Amino acid sequence: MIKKILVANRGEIAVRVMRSCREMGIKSVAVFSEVDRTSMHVRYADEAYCIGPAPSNESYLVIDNIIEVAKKTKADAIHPGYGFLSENAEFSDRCKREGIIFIGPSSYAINTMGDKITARKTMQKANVPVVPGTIEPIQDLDKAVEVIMEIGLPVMIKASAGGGGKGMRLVKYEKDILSAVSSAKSEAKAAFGDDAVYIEKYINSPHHIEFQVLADNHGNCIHLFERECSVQRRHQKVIEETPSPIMTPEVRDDMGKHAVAAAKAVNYSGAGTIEFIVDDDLNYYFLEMNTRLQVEHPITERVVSVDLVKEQIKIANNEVLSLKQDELVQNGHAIEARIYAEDPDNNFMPNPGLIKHITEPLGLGVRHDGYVYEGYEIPIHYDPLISKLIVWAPTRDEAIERMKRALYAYKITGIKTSIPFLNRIMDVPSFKEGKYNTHFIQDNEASLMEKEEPSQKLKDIASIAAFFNYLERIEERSAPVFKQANGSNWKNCGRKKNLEHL
Amino acid sequence: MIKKILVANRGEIAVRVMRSCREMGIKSVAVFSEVDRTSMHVRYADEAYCIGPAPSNESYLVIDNIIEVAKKTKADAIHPGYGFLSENAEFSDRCKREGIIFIGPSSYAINTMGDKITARKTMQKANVPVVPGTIEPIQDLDKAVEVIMEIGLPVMIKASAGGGGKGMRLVKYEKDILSAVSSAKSEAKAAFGDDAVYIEKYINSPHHIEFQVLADNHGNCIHLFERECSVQRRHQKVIEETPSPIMTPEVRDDMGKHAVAAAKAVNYSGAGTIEFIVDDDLNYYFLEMNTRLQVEHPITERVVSVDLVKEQIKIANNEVLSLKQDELVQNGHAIEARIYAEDPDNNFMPNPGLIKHITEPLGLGVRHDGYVYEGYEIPIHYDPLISKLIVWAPTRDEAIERMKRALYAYKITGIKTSIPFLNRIMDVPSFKEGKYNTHFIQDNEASLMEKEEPSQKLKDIASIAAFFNYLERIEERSAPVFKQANGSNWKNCGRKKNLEHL
Amino acid sequence: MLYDIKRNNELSTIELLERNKNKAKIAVDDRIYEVDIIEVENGVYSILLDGVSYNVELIQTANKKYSVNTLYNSYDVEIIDTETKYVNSRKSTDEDDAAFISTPMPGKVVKILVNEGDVVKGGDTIIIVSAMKMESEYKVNTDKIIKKILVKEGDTIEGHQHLVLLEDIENN
Amino acid sequence: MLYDIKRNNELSTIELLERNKNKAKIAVDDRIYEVDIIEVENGVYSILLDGVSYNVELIQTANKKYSVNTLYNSYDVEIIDTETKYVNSRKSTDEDDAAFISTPMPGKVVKILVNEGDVVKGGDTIIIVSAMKMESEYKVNTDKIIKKILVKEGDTIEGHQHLVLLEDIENN
Repeated sequence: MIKKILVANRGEIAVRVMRSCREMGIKSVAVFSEVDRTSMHVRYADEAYCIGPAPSNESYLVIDNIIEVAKKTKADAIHPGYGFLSENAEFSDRCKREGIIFIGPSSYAINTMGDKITARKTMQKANVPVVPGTIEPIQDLDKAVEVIMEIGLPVMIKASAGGGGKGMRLVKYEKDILSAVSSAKSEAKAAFGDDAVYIEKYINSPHHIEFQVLADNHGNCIHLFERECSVQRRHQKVIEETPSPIMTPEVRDDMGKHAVAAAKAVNYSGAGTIEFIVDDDLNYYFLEMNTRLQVEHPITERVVSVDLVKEQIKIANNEVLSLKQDELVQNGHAIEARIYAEDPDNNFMPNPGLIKHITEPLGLGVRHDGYVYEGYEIPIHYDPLISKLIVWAPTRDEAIERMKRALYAYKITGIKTSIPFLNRIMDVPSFKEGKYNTHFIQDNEASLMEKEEPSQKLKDIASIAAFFNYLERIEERSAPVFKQANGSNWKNCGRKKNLEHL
Repeated sequence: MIKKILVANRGEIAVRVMRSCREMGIKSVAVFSEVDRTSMHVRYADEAYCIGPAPSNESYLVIDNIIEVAKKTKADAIHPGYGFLSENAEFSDRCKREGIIFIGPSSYAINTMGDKITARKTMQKANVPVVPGTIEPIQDLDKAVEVIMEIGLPVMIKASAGGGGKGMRLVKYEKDILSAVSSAKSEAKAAFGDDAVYIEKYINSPHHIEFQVLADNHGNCIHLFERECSVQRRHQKVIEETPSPIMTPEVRDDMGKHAVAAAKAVNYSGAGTIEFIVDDDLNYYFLEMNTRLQVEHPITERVVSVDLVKEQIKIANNEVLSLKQDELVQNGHAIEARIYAEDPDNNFMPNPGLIKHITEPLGLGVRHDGYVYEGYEIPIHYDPLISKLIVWAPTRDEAIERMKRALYAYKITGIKTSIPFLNRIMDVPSFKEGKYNTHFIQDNEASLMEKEEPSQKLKDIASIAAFFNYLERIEERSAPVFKQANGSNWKNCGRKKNLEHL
Repeated sequence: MLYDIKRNNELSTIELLERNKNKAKIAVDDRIYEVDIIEVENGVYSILLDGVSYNVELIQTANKKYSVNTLYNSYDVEIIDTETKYVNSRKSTDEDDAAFISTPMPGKVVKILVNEGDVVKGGDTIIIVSAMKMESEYKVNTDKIIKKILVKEGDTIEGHQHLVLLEDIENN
Repeated sequence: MLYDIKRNNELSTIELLERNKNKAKIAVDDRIYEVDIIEVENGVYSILLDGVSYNVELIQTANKKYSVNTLYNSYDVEIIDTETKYVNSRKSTDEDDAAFISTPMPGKVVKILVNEGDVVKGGDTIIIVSAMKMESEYKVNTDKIIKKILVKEGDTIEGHQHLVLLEDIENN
């Protein structure tokens, strides 16, 4: 039985994992970099240990340091969250060797799904549809032209070891094939030390739809339906929802079976996600598998009524899955919006800094998974995700209205965030109609970037507030009395008073 | 179509109603007393108007002032929330006369259900079981003895116009009957100006279970299952949950039908609650009807997947109920804990004051309906309810664990709250087993009031924190530099710096 | 420097032995603690002691006096430095016999049942205060003389405000 | 007293005409507003104007300078009092020609691609700064001389910190 879990992560996901630990009566151990001493996961955990300097390759990615803390604290298991070491096969293996349960799949599953060509081959063998193209690395440039013309243009050249758009080329014309393949190979070599590339048919107006799967160590594997993740900016997901507005019950059923087949093909254990690329006619193809918890897992939790972290822990505990495929249903509609510390008006420049004030949205149908607090300084070293806002309603239309209401009430000052941008997405007609694909943000750039010119009155109100504050400060200087009347300024004044009387 | 709603209330319920308005695209108008200028409902509303001084009988209860604001702002409708004017028949009538929609039932329904003897008679005629006893006021003292001995001791003497335990007497022995009836009558006369009392059989180990109903203006009436409200302290509900742990499907079905019959008997329109008293053998009796939204409505919303305020507004809009009885199901388990500004260690003394710091619980399965914020001063004039914590989980056990996790993370400083007391309730065996009745708090007073002696280490940590703060203040005084490092103290220092440089 | 510290009327000594930024070695009586302590929010400290994570909230109730909340407990802590000792030594004779009626919370004076100069008996109700729709009666435990009434009916009062000054009967 | 106020480079006058606690009559240019304005949280104002409820958040970015957020918009507002006018009149000749490269957000200097004294062309990248796993290149728009480099590679920088001092070529 797992009694203590080390969470090898930070930010909202570390806190989220610890919440489920607490509900299960499991102690949690936080690890933190030097710059993260004040981070919420350190405050929330039962125990916390520093594992190195701020850069993640000197702390959150140092396997030895994490294992050392796990042994010192006698943690039974390690939860890697997402990112960092979550898809690191060596870490999975190392945990096993040290007798610590890794809450995630075996190194075999991670490796097989981590190499795209191997994954494509494995899927093809398991009869899971893959995007038409090659399943062996391209060796011969002349052969490449032949193969590509057989598949039919346009195609994508992709690095086998790839990710993040590196070593990737879209080819529309025959004349560009040779140069595209060579440049993709050399970029792949530079980025991943491996120049293997393969070819995939390019899907027009693609939708990104993924299926959540859960598999135990006893041969049981189920899917928990889909998540629609097509609202992306530069391959970064912005909004996710479930159910997908373009899905039909028949296709859902088919895709779910293929997702389960994909997981079974690598003897998967734990929670994982099968990503599919889907065209407008609902033809779908395996894209890749994420062998970890996803950022967007809460929308599935809400609609399917399941706590995915608890399921992960139970599976790691060697328990038999208690969820049965034919008992699972999707209830209502959930949408997640990712709140990033970035400036949408300034090319989405990251915007770390000090949180001066925060008002979190509350009430019916709103879940908020975050980790920042007033007075917290978001460090410059990590991912800009501040929090995730998840809303639920019986219908998609109502969920959109609820998301707008929650975004309206969500206020963070001190840094710029993506909140205004997210709000504008909710107003775009093609989003409201559920008719969008991965080109959505690009196609709607004009309206997403447009800001309404505020009225003269609103502009003057901004000036009046600043002016009033200026006047009150002058007043305070000339008569520094302790304002008790309505509680504003209590922090300043309390402290000021103390300093005077000390 | 309702386009603008005046919310004739304050606190968490005013904000909660306005949230649903916002999701429906309906403008909200707040009214506030002089002491409530900084209250959240004023900040959240689209418009806000002052209606008088702090005491509620000079502001929130003054019908003329509220109607005046409604007319000035051209509000189509008024939502009364709970408390204040929500069960005031005169207010319902006045709205109708003024051509403003009252979001609640007619004065007929309010009056019929407001007088307990009339309600008992009406229920009996509608074949809804009432507690055995008299349905006419007791006139003759000698007759009273006869009737009581017929019903069988023990009995309760209750004031017809009563409420809040006034004019109420428990009689266990025949010799006490005469004095109990006379004293109940004189207390009723003093409290309500009406000495009518009636007799009810006293139910041993009673459970308080209520049914939510919704009725439209077209003759449709449904129930949304039960809420178990037996955890009470001095007739004040503390914890509510749904489903009730003692309920069976058969009894639920029967009680639901009787709840609908009760509502139909007064031509009910809108959201209402039928309260039943239930004994250990699941015999149940009509107790009273609350002709308004209840404090604890969110647990029903969560388990039945419905927004009750939106349903109220749609009914007021003369729409036909879209919910169908046979399509409604209860999904999972929800628990609500009421967070009061009161000191559980000091006889639950009310504890208004300045909120110095607040950390709200977040994450999976947690809903939080509140209205206070950092720097807000809770006024002394109104109800001590700060917020409601509502958790949901697939099972009751998991919901209890989740509530404990949420209470653990919920921190308010500056005032005392009921949070530690609520946490102890979750640990009482009879609560965990779901075996409790309205005597629960009384029966478990010892363990609910007991505080574990903290370890020497924990006590020293408290001293160390205070000492460290003292040392830092001395340091600051001798070297008042602007700490930038980790963001703590930014508020003080920012302001301090400004004062110096101004 | 060694300080005295009072926690819920329990007296200890406390001393900072070493400090390097947020790492400190502190002795409470003869118990030595090596803590990692940092103020993360205003008045909220995160403390790591032997790896265990504690969250402590402070409210300063007066100069050098704190109300301290740990997870499930609340303490009154006072730092007694030389200045405090000096002040205490001077005022002790002066105010020791003074006794006031006060309320722990803000509210409104509903009714005052006594007049200045009245002799009241133990158990007598002196004043009724309401807050949040609840009325509380404040009584004396033993026989007293009402020396001075400092508020009037209808007044809004702060928590811990002196309402009525009492005097022991033996003193007269 | 009449003040100048600058909102996103737009200049207005502003004057407090009357005030009674949180009720104020304020003129912005020739527009008169009767507002009910109160600071509800630190830096957060609730304003009622003709019954409409507005929430405005202020961050003081410098003395007499604010970043002001209304629901969907953000403004830079500066109060120009006589002191500011005087200071401005004195320093205007001094710093006008100075141009610095700086970033809007905190981060870390990854690479500096120039040396002091270099002549660079419009479009050339001068410095690369990373924050939150994203690298941003900072370029010059027109030909410049690198007068002084104020940071080195690996340095952690604040937002708006001066990184590189540039000089126009015509000036030499």
